[in-house]
Formats: sequence, C-alpha cells, structure tokens
Amino acid sequence: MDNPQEVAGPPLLDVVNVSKRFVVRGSRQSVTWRRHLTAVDGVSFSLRAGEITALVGESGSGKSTVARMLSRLETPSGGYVNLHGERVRFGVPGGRRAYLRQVQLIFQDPFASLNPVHTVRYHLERPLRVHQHLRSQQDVERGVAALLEEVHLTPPSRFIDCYPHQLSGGQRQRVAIARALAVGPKVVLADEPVSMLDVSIRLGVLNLLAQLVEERGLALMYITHDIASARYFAATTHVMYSGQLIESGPSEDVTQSPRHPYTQLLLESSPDPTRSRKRIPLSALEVAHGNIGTGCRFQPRCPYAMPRCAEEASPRQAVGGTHWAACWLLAPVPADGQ
Amino acid sequence: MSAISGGAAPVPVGTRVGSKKRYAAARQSRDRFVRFWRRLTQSRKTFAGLVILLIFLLIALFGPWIDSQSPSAMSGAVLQGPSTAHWLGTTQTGQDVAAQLLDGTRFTLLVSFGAAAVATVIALIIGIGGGYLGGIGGEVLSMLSNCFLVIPALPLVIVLAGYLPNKGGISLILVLALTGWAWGARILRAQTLSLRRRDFVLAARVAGERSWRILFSEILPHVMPIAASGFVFTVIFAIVTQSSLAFLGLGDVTTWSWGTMLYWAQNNSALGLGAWWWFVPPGLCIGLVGMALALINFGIDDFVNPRLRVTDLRRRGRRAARLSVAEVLAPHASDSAVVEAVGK
Amino acid sequence: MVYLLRRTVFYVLTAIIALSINFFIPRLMPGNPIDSLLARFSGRVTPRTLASLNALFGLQHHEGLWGQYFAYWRALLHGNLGISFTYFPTAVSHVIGASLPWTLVLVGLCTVLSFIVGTAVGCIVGWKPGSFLDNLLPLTTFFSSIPYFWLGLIALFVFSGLLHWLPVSGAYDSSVSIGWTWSFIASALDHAILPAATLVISTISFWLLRMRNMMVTTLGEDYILLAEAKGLSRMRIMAMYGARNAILPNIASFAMALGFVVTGSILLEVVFSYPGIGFVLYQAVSNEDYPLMQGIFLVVTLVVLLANFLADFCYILLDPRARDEA
Amino acid sequence: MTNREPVAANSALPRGATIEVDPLRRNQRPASDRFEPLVEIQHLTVEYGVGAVAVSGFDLTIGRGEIVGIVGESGSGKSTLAYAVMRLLREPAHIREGRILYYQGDSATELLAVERDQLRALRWSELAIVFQSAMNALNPVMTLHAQIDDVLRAHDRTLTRTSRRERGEELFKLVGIPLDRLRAYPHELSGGMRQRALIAIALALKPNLLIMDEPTTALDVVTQRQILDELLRLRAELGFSMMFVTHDLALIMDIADRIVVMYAGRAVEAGGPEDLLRDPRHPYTIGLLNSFPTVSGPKRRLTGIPGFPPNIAELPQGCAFHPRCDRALDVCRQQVPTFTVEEGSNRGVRCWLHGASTTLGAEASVAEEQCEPAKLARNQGSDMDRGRSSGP
Repeated sequence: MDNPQEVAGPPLLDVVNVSKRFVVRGSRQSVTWRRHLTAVDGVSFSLRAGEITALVGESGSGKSTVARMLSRLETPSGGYVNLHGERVRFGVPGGRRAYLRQVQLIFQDPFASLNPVHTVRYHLERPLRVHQHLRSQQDVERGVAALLEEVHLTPPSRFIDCYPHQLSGGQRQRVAIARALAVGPKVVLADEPVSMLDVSIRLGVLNLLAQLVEERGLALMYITHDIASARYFAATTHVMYSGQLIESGPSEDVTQSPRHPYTQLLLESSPDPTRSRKRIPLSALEVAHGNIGTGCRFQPRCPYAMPRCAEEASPRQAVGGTHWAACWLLAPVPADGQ
Repeated sequence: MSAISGGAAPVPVGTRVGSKKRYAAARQSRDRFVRFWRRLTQSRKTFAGLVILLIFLLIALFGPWIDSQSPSAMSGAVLQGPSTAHWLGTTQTGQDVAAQLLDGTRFTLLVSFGAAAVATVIALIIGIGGGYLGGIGGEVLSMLSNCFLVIPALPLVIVLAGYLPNKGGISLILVLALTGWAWGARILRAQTLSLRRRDFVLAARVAGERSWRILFSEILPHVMPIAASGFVFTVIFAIVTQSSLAFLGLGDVTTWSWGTMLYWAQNNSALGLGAWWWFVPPGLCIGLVGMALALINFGIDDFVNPRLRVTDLRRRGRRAARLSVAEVLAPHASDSAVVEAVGK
Repeated sequence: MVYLLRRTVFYVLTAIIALSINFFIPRLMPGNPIDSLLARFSGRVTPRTLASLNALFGLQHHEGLWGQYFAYWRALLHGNLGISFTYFPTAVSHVIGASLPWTLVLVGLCTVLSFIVGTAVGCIVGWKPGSFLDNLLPLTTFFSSIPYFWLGLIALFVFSGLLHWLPVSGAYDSSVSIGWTWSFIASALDHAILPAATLVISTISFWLLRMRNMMVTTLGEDYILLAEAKGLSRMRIMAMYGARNAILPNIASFAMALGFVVTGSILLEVVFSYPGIGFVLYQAVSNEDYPLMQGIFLVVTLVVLLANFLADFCYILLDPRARDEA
Repeated sequence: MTNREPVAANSALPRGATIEVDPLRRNQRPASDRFEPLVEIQHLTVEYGVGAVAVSGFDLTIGRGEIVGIVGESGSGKSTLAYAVMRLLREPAHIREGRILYYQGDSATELLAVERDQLRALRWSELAIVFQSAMNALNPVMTLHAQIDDVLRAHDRTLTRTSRRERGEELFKLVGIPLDRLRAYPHELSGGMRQRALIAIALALKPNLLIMDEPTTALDVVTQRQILDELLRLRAELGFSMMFVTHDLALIMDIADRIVVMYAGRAVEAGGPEDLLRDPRHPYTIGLLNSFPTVSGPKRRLTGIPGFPPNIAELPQGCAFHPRCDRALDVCRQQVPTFTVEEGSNRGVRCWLHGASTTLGAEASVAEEQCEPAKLARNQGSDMDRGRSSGP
C-alpha cells in the first residue's frame, strides 16, 4: 500500500483539456441551465506507468464520465488524448479495439458488470481470444487459469466454472479485474472499484490493484469519492468539482495541506474518529450546481467567496512542487494591496 | 501480458482441456435452460398449462390416427348427440364432429404457432435491433411498432383477408404475423434499451466485443423469457383471431379448423337446433388452449419478475422458502430491471 | 406539456400511416375487385359517385400513384368516404355515422366498466397474493381465452333460447322509437345486457391479471414499507401507495388492450345482430362492399387513436414524473 | 406480517430465564444515573425461512436520548434488526423468539405482542424509521406535503388542514428544506434533499425513537456530514433516541454514544466510541479499525481482514468469525462464546480471548445453536466460497 515511488518517465496516457457536454432536454425546473450539461470541462492530467493516480470527487462531479471517455464508451466533445505520445483519433474504424488493447476499465459494481448468464470462464476467455488471438483451447484454458491466479482466486479450477451469482462481491470484482487484465492493457481505469464492497474486503482488492501496478507496470487511474483511500493508495491525487479539476498534487500534500476550499470541505466531512473535528461554516450548504457562468463553480457554496470569484474562475495557482489549486485565495496579492 | 504469454504459470488443468471446455459450454446454455424449465414446472399452474398444451400438441400430431373417420364424410346419421359411434355426435349433414375437431386441431395449432413464430422473429429483429441501435433508425422502428400496436388488428385482418385471393394456411399465417408482432417488439425494445445501459453490456464493449456479438451473446439470453412470453401471447392472439376470421366466413371454409367448425355450426344454426355438441367443443378447445398458454405465461412472468416469485413462495409455505432464500435475500440481484422496463 | 405535444405528433403520424395503409392495401392486392364490383353496379352509378370512388380507389388508372394518393387525401379531408354498395346509394360516412354511436356506447362503457372492476379486483387480489382469491386467476384466464363470439352465442342460447329472459338480437325493440323516452332506454338496456356482460367477462381478466401482478410488484417497494411503518390505515396504503402506483403501467398499456377489445366487439355485434359498426363491417365484408370496409377501418383506427390519446392524458395526470419527462 | 406465534411461546418461559441471558440490560448502560430505558430488545432471534438465522439472541437496551450505533457488514443482520424493531419484516423473515419492550413512563409495551391497531398507533408517534434510499422510500406520485400530511391525519384526526400545513412547514424548516419544496414531488429533489424530506417525515409526530437504516450511505460525504450534523442538532433539540444502523464504523464513531458491532447476526462487541477506538477487543473490531484509511494524522498500517463475510445460511460452527481470525483457538471452532460484560461499564465482548466462559447460560445457547439446521442454500453470493471452505 506504500506509495510507489515517483517513476519518472514520459506519461503513458496524456489527457489534454478534455470536455464532455450532454444535451439534456429541459425539465420544468431549471430549464435554463439544463439544456447543455457540461459534465466534464477542460480536464487535463497524465497517467504514468507503475503509478497510481487518484481522481476524487462527489457524485455528479464528472469523474465517471472521464473514465467513460477514456474507455471510449463516450466520445469527448472537446480536447484530445495522447497514448504513448501519439494522439488518439476517436471514431476511426478499427482504432477502437487497438486502443482498448492498451486501456481498460474496471466498473464500480461487480454485481452488474458481469453478465449473469455467463461463467467466469466465458468472461475471461473472450478478451483472450479477441485481443491475445489465442486460438487453441489449451492456450485459452491456461490463460484463464493464469489470470485467476493473478487475482488470487486460487485454485482456479474452483472458480472457473462458476456463474457470477455464485461468487461474493469481492470475488466478482476480482474476476472483473482479471477480465481487464486479459486484454494485456498498459492503462487501467478503475471506477470506484471498491465502493460497492464490504469494508473488510475493500483493502484486499485495493492491495491487489497496487500489486498489479507494481508487477505489470500498469498506469492506474483510481476514481473514488473517498479521499482518505486516495491518500493511502495513490501517489498523485486530482480533486474534481462540477466537471473541473480544482486541485491536484502529491496525495499527501493534497490531503494534509489542502488549499482549495472544496478540498478542505471534503476532508473535513470525511468521517475520521481519530481526530477532533473542526467545523466548516455552514454557508457551505447545498446549493444547486446552477448558474454556471464564467465564475468559479464552487463559489455559490464557498465560505470564502469574493466578488471576483463570481466573475471569473481562477487559473491553476501553483502551491509548491506539482501541487496546485484553482482558487483566487492563492493568487499572489497585487502589489498595491487591494 | 507477461503472465499470460509466459506460460510459466502453473496450470492445474489436465489433458482433457478441450473436451472439458466443450462440455462446459454446452452445460452453460443447458444450465440456464434447466433453471428456466425448473422454474416453469415448479408452479402447479404452469405445470397444468404445459400438460394441457402437450395433450393438444399430441392430438395435432396424431389426431387423424385416433379417429379414422374422415371429417368431411357425410352419413345418414344426422344431428345425433354423442354416442360410441360418434363420440361428439354428428352435424346436420351427418359429419363426425370428433373427427372434425381432431383434424381441425392440427390446422389451428399449425397456423397459430406458425404465425406466432414469424411474429416473434419480426419482433425480435425490430425490437432488439431498434433498441440496441438507437438513433434515427431505432426511432423509426419504434414508431413503426407503435403504429401497428395502435391500429386495431381485426379490422385490418378483415380488410386484408377480404382482398386476399388465396385464403390458405400460409397467407393466413402471414396476415396474422403482420398484425401480431408489434406488441412483442415494443416490450423487447423497452427491455433492450434498459439492457443496453447495463454495466455488463458496457463491459463487453470495453472488452472489445463487436456489436453483433454483444447482441447475440450478452443481450439475447436476457430477453429470451420476454420473447417467450410474447410468443405465447401471440399464439393466443392468433388462435382467437383466426377463429374469428373463419367464423365470419373469411377463411378457407373447406379446411377444417376450430374456426370453420364454428362457422358451419353457426351457419346451420346448430344452437338453435339444440346441437350443443357441435358448437361447444371447438369453442371449449380454443378456451382450453388459450388458458393453457396463459398459465404457462404465469410461469414466465414469475421467472421474469422475481417479486412475483416471492408470493408463490409465501403460498407454499416454509418448505418452499428454504429453496429460494437466495432470491429473497437479494431481491434486486438478478432480473428486476425487467419489471421497470416492461412497466413503462 | 412537451410530453403531450410529442404524443400528439405521434398520433397524427400514426393516423397518417394507418390511412396510407388503407390506401395502399387495395392497390397492392392482386386482381382488382373494384372493377368487378363496378360492373355489378354499373347501371346505377352516377357520375358523382364514380368520381368519389375514383378518388378513393383509383379505379381508372390514368393518374399516377401519387396523384391517386393526393386525390385520396383530398376526398378524406372532405369527409368523403365513397358510397356504400350494401346500402346503395347511401354514403359510407352516413352509414358509419348511424352505427358508430351504438358501438361507442356499448363498447366504450363496457371497456371502462371492465377496466374499473378488473383493476379493483386485481388490486385486492394482489394485495394479499397467495390467498384463496389467487385461485380465481385460472378461471378468469379461461374466460378471456375463449373467443367472445362463442361465449356470446352460448349466452344467447342459454338466456334467450332456453330461458327467454333476454332478447335475441338488435339494440332495441322495433316497437319503440329512438328518443329519450323511458321505454326506449329500458329496451336498449334490455338488449345491451347480454353483449355487455359477455364483453366484460371476456376482457376483465386482462386488467385483473396485470393489476394483480403490478400490485404485487409495487408491494415490494420501500415506500409501501414506509407507509406501513407510518401507521397508515390499510385502506390508505392499498389505495394511495399501492394501487395509485400499480395502475400506471395498466393505463400505459391501454393501447394493447383496446386493440383486442375492438376486435372482439366486432364479432360480438355480429353474434347479437347489434347494429353497431362491427355488424356493419360484417355486412360490408359479406357483400364485398370495399368502400364501406375501408371507411370502417379508417374510423375504427381513428377512434382507437383518440382513446389512446385520452389514456395518455390520464397517464400524465396521474404520474408527476411523466409531466416532467421530455 | 410478523409471526407472533413464537413470541407467545417465548413469553410462556419463566421470565427469569430471559433476564439471565440479558447482560446488556443489566450492565451496559452509560455510567450516569439518568439512564432511563426506552426500548429493550431481549434475546431477539430472526430467521429467514427455516434455518437461516439473520439475527441471533440479540440483546440491547436503548436509553432515552441515546444514540446507539449498530455496525456490521452486509449479511450481519443489522438491517433485519432495525426492521424487526419496527415489525416490518416480511416473509419469509420472521421472529423466532425474543421480546421488544417499549417503555412509556412506568409501564412497558411488548412490541411483538401488540395487536394491529395498537401497533399502528405506536408506529411513527413513538417509533419512526428512515430508510437508506429516499428515492425508493418516498411515494413517487404524492407531493412531499401529502406524505407528511397523511401521517398527521392518520394519527390525529382532530388536526385541521391549516394546522397540518403549518406542521409541514415547521418540519421542513427544521431539516433545512426550502418551503416551496413542500409542493414538489420526490423526483424533483436532489438526493440530499430527499433524504432530508424523509427525516422530516420521520419527525412529524415527534417520535421517541428514530431508527436509521443507513440513512446517508447513498449520499456524498459533504451532504452526509451536513445531514449528520443536522441530526445531532435535532437530537439535542428534540431529545429523541436513535438506533443508527450502518456499515461505516468511522462514521458511527463520530456520532454515536454507544456502538454495537455485529457479525453474522450476533453482537460481538459493544462500547462507547472512545473505548472501541482506543481499546478494541474483538478481533473483528480490530480488523475493521485496521481497514479504513484516515484522512488526518500519520498514515497507519492497514491490515484489513482476510477472507470473506460468512453466509448466514451456512455459518461455521463455533464463533462465526473463527475462519477469518488469526488468533482462533480450538474452542472457537466448537462453541459460540457468550457475550461477557465488564462490570460497571457499558463494555462487552463476545470472544473466547476475552473472558468468555462456559457458563450454564452459554451451554444452553450453544446447544440451541447446534439444533439450527445450517443447510440453507445461499445468500447473495458468498455461498460458493463458504461451501468450499467449510467443506472437507
């Protein structure tokens, strides 16, 4: 669980300024802003081999949409993605499979992501056949067994003919992980891989992922709403709010000295019996994510909001090292001391 | 990658790998069928339905051998009640009602099952295809099935049949299929739409599967119970509609079916003459087959909608409860999305 | 409102498609039955009649198909459905106008009655699934599986033929004249009892079964559990929490049912010689009266569409989610 | 819906016997003298069908104004317990034995024995429940006000329309929902608002006990925190007790006065949050504490718990936790330990490592355990695992 030491090197997957807009048909309330829902707005980050990067945000922050775009279940409305330094072209025939051979997605809910009519064997042998081009039955069989061992479902013969409903949540998620590995990917996107699991088995699944990152040199994006687990699990943490990255940096820096008010709120809200809680002023009460203009999106909820925040959103303000936050509070004070 | 292609991983699999796999694949599809079948036969109602239907199918197959009299042969025994010579009595022209009934069973069932089969295939193609493809094509297909659903079937059939020069079995099957597919297509579409967004379908897409493979391998198994229910429903529709057509004299009145029997009975005012044995049996047969099919549908409903199962469970008390605790404890685990999909 | 608008567009489109089907069927069918018919009536056809038939059926093929199609629409929009051969020389629209009310009242009322009773009983059966009431289901299924006309004939045989309790045919006694008089209403009711009872008995099972299943499904919802925990009376839970939600899919599936009802009622009218639109259709078919057949198909389709539209409207009233849904 | 037969049979038992196996009631109270019992659960056993015991011999007393947290994983029986107290269990779940006493002044009502009308009167005015998913728990075709309104009307027919309306507004103000939302339908609200609405409905009749079944699990951390703060404030203001069921130990430690940890249908440890944090005794509790990452302080070493939670239909013999326990003794594999309570505190633990002894009561309970046929099919998944691991 220790942080993999920063592996220097070129990013494996480079996400540049990616956006996604959904067209939502107007509803009776809030017709005005719902027409175009910007789920993801100009998000940029990179994933490196052998490194775990966390993407933290609450539901509706757009973090799952990022995962879906990167696994090509959605097409971005703006921005681009570089894989191995080469620009990925969406919508090229045949390009899909080649891309998915490199980038795989693990879904949140292991109860839903495995087809109840197929056995574990079927789930694992399909990608082996499609992507590894294994033909002979013996090779496939061996591959499936090796995958099961790799995710610690041993002995494989015990699980290989099981249907999903015969497995527990933790076991299913391991099968789902094995399926992603079957393709032989370089990048794995894990969309809340443990949030549907019981507390006592979460750690096992996370440790397995960490081990795979180390052994296979994967670039792993760990998407979660649980910032505490990001702290333990990921080297780098990006915090997302309402479709934008608002703070980013080494996980320990982000969680121990959060600079954006939203990150602070998130950390304050996370249950942790080992500390005495401070209270964030209650002006941070729920406000609809409405009226997204040019201003900071957190401004309606922000206890420290200034007039400037409503007018324009802050650019990234460097805090030190790779740590930055998008907040005017961190802007260098103008010389005239306004 | 390394772990797979390296081949160094210890694989505790014997030499029978190939055969084992084939065996497993066969078992996989069989298991699901067995589960489905067991669910169907578990309920007394459904079991009764299956038995009744089986009897009629046997009659359709072997009917002419059971009673060797020709259904059209006339005799001097006119309008006689049931007797040992004529189990179900005779008609005004001395024809044997039982022979007609046995002979008619074959045509009636052939036409209705044939029509339902054709209709179900159309429904599957238009429903699943339209549901999975989405976009403009999907919308058009949906519109088409909604149209056919709203246009009342019988007047359309009557108008169609009125123009048809050839009123034989094939054209009857086509007319019934044409008017009977829409209901199934609509429900299949709703179901496919919800399945399309399920994680396991998305996961198959991420695994790099092609669309046709997702349709056949991931989606089709889940809609089969619904398609089966649609099939059963269409058979009922086809039986009733073809009988109605025949009764109106719009069918081929020289082919024996339950409908034509009713037509001749009505034309000769069988009831007015008190010849109930002429009129009652064909109607009763239609009702019985319809009921059998509806009872089978109960079983399919229970399979599709887990909540209905629980009630069955309550009824049969604790012993049954022991069998299905799994479903009770995880009521939302399997197919409950079906309910919502069919609901709207 | 958006929802309603979309539905309206849908129904208009459906109507156009249905009317187009109506146009194309006689033209796609092999042979030309109209020509032979025309020959049958050649001596009595006036030029005006001929013109209208022309428009509806394209008897003289000097115009192209599109030209015929537009002429057909023009005739329809003028309410011109041609001349009936059976009731020559009455206009089809007139024949339909005389028979439609009978059907609307009989079938309409019975459908509503069957829906209400079936839904209410289904609600009670579904409230306590597994009780003895569930054993009703196979019985009602049996009644819904036999063709209406057969059931109607048996009923006719028993109640009119054997017992002489009720009249054999027609919609009212020929001795009374139509009007809002007691004798007429009593006579009409007397004549309607058998067909109505047959219709209700045949259709009730559909609503009953669906409502029961939806009720059982709904009872598994958390909000039912919460209502129970709230200490509400059983009646209130059953009505406002159970039935109120369970009924929604039933209304949404009104279209499906209506097709069957219309189908059955046509046969029923034949059996009871009830002077509704089904009976007229039967006569049109027997006499190969194509203009009348097509006119009736057209009107029946439009009426069903209208009924569906009303059902949609009810759905919107009952389901707040549909109101917001685009 | 609740089967009352077994209760009747149980109440025929000598009363003393019941009290004997009820250590919580005797000892497990806050040290203060003001402890006044509100609800007392005695030896509650809930079964699914035959043989699958979801809750087994559970004892708990909740004091007035107290927040008791019930922590457990899926299948631990925590939700079943909550539903049992409200008598909302549905077939095939049924209460096999036990009593639930509800204290009003000097008298106590046996909740499991009351008739339907009395139960209806007690529900909501005395005990209310908040479900996990507000979306499913709110009637989609009724406005929020109508859903508050019908509770008020059902329990007090004298209220006028305006007074009910005022009460609705008052409740919305209390839980922090804008008043114009009273006329809204559930689908028009955000998840957090819906959950607040559910709490508002729960508070409508000022109940003495609020049963919370994972009320914030489906919400974001920030919203969850706000709602919990609200709840604590409301508790201080209105003085109700809470039985708070959750799987999140960290969360419950923040808000509860006392915590009961459940595993496989049994209470395995109980105590105040501080006690559990500083001095956890049961290996399962220790494992849980070592499973969740913390946001503050130095990073701890997380060890987690090996294996998978058991299936209630096929519990291992002896202590249900022993297959996952690295300190398991021979006795753990054979006998279920008793729940031992530390004198003069509210600490208790069910573990052979911590002074459980084979007393008479324990033997009785073990014997009874062995009678349970443990051959039920499966629960939602872990069956295969279980089947194999407990097999030869």
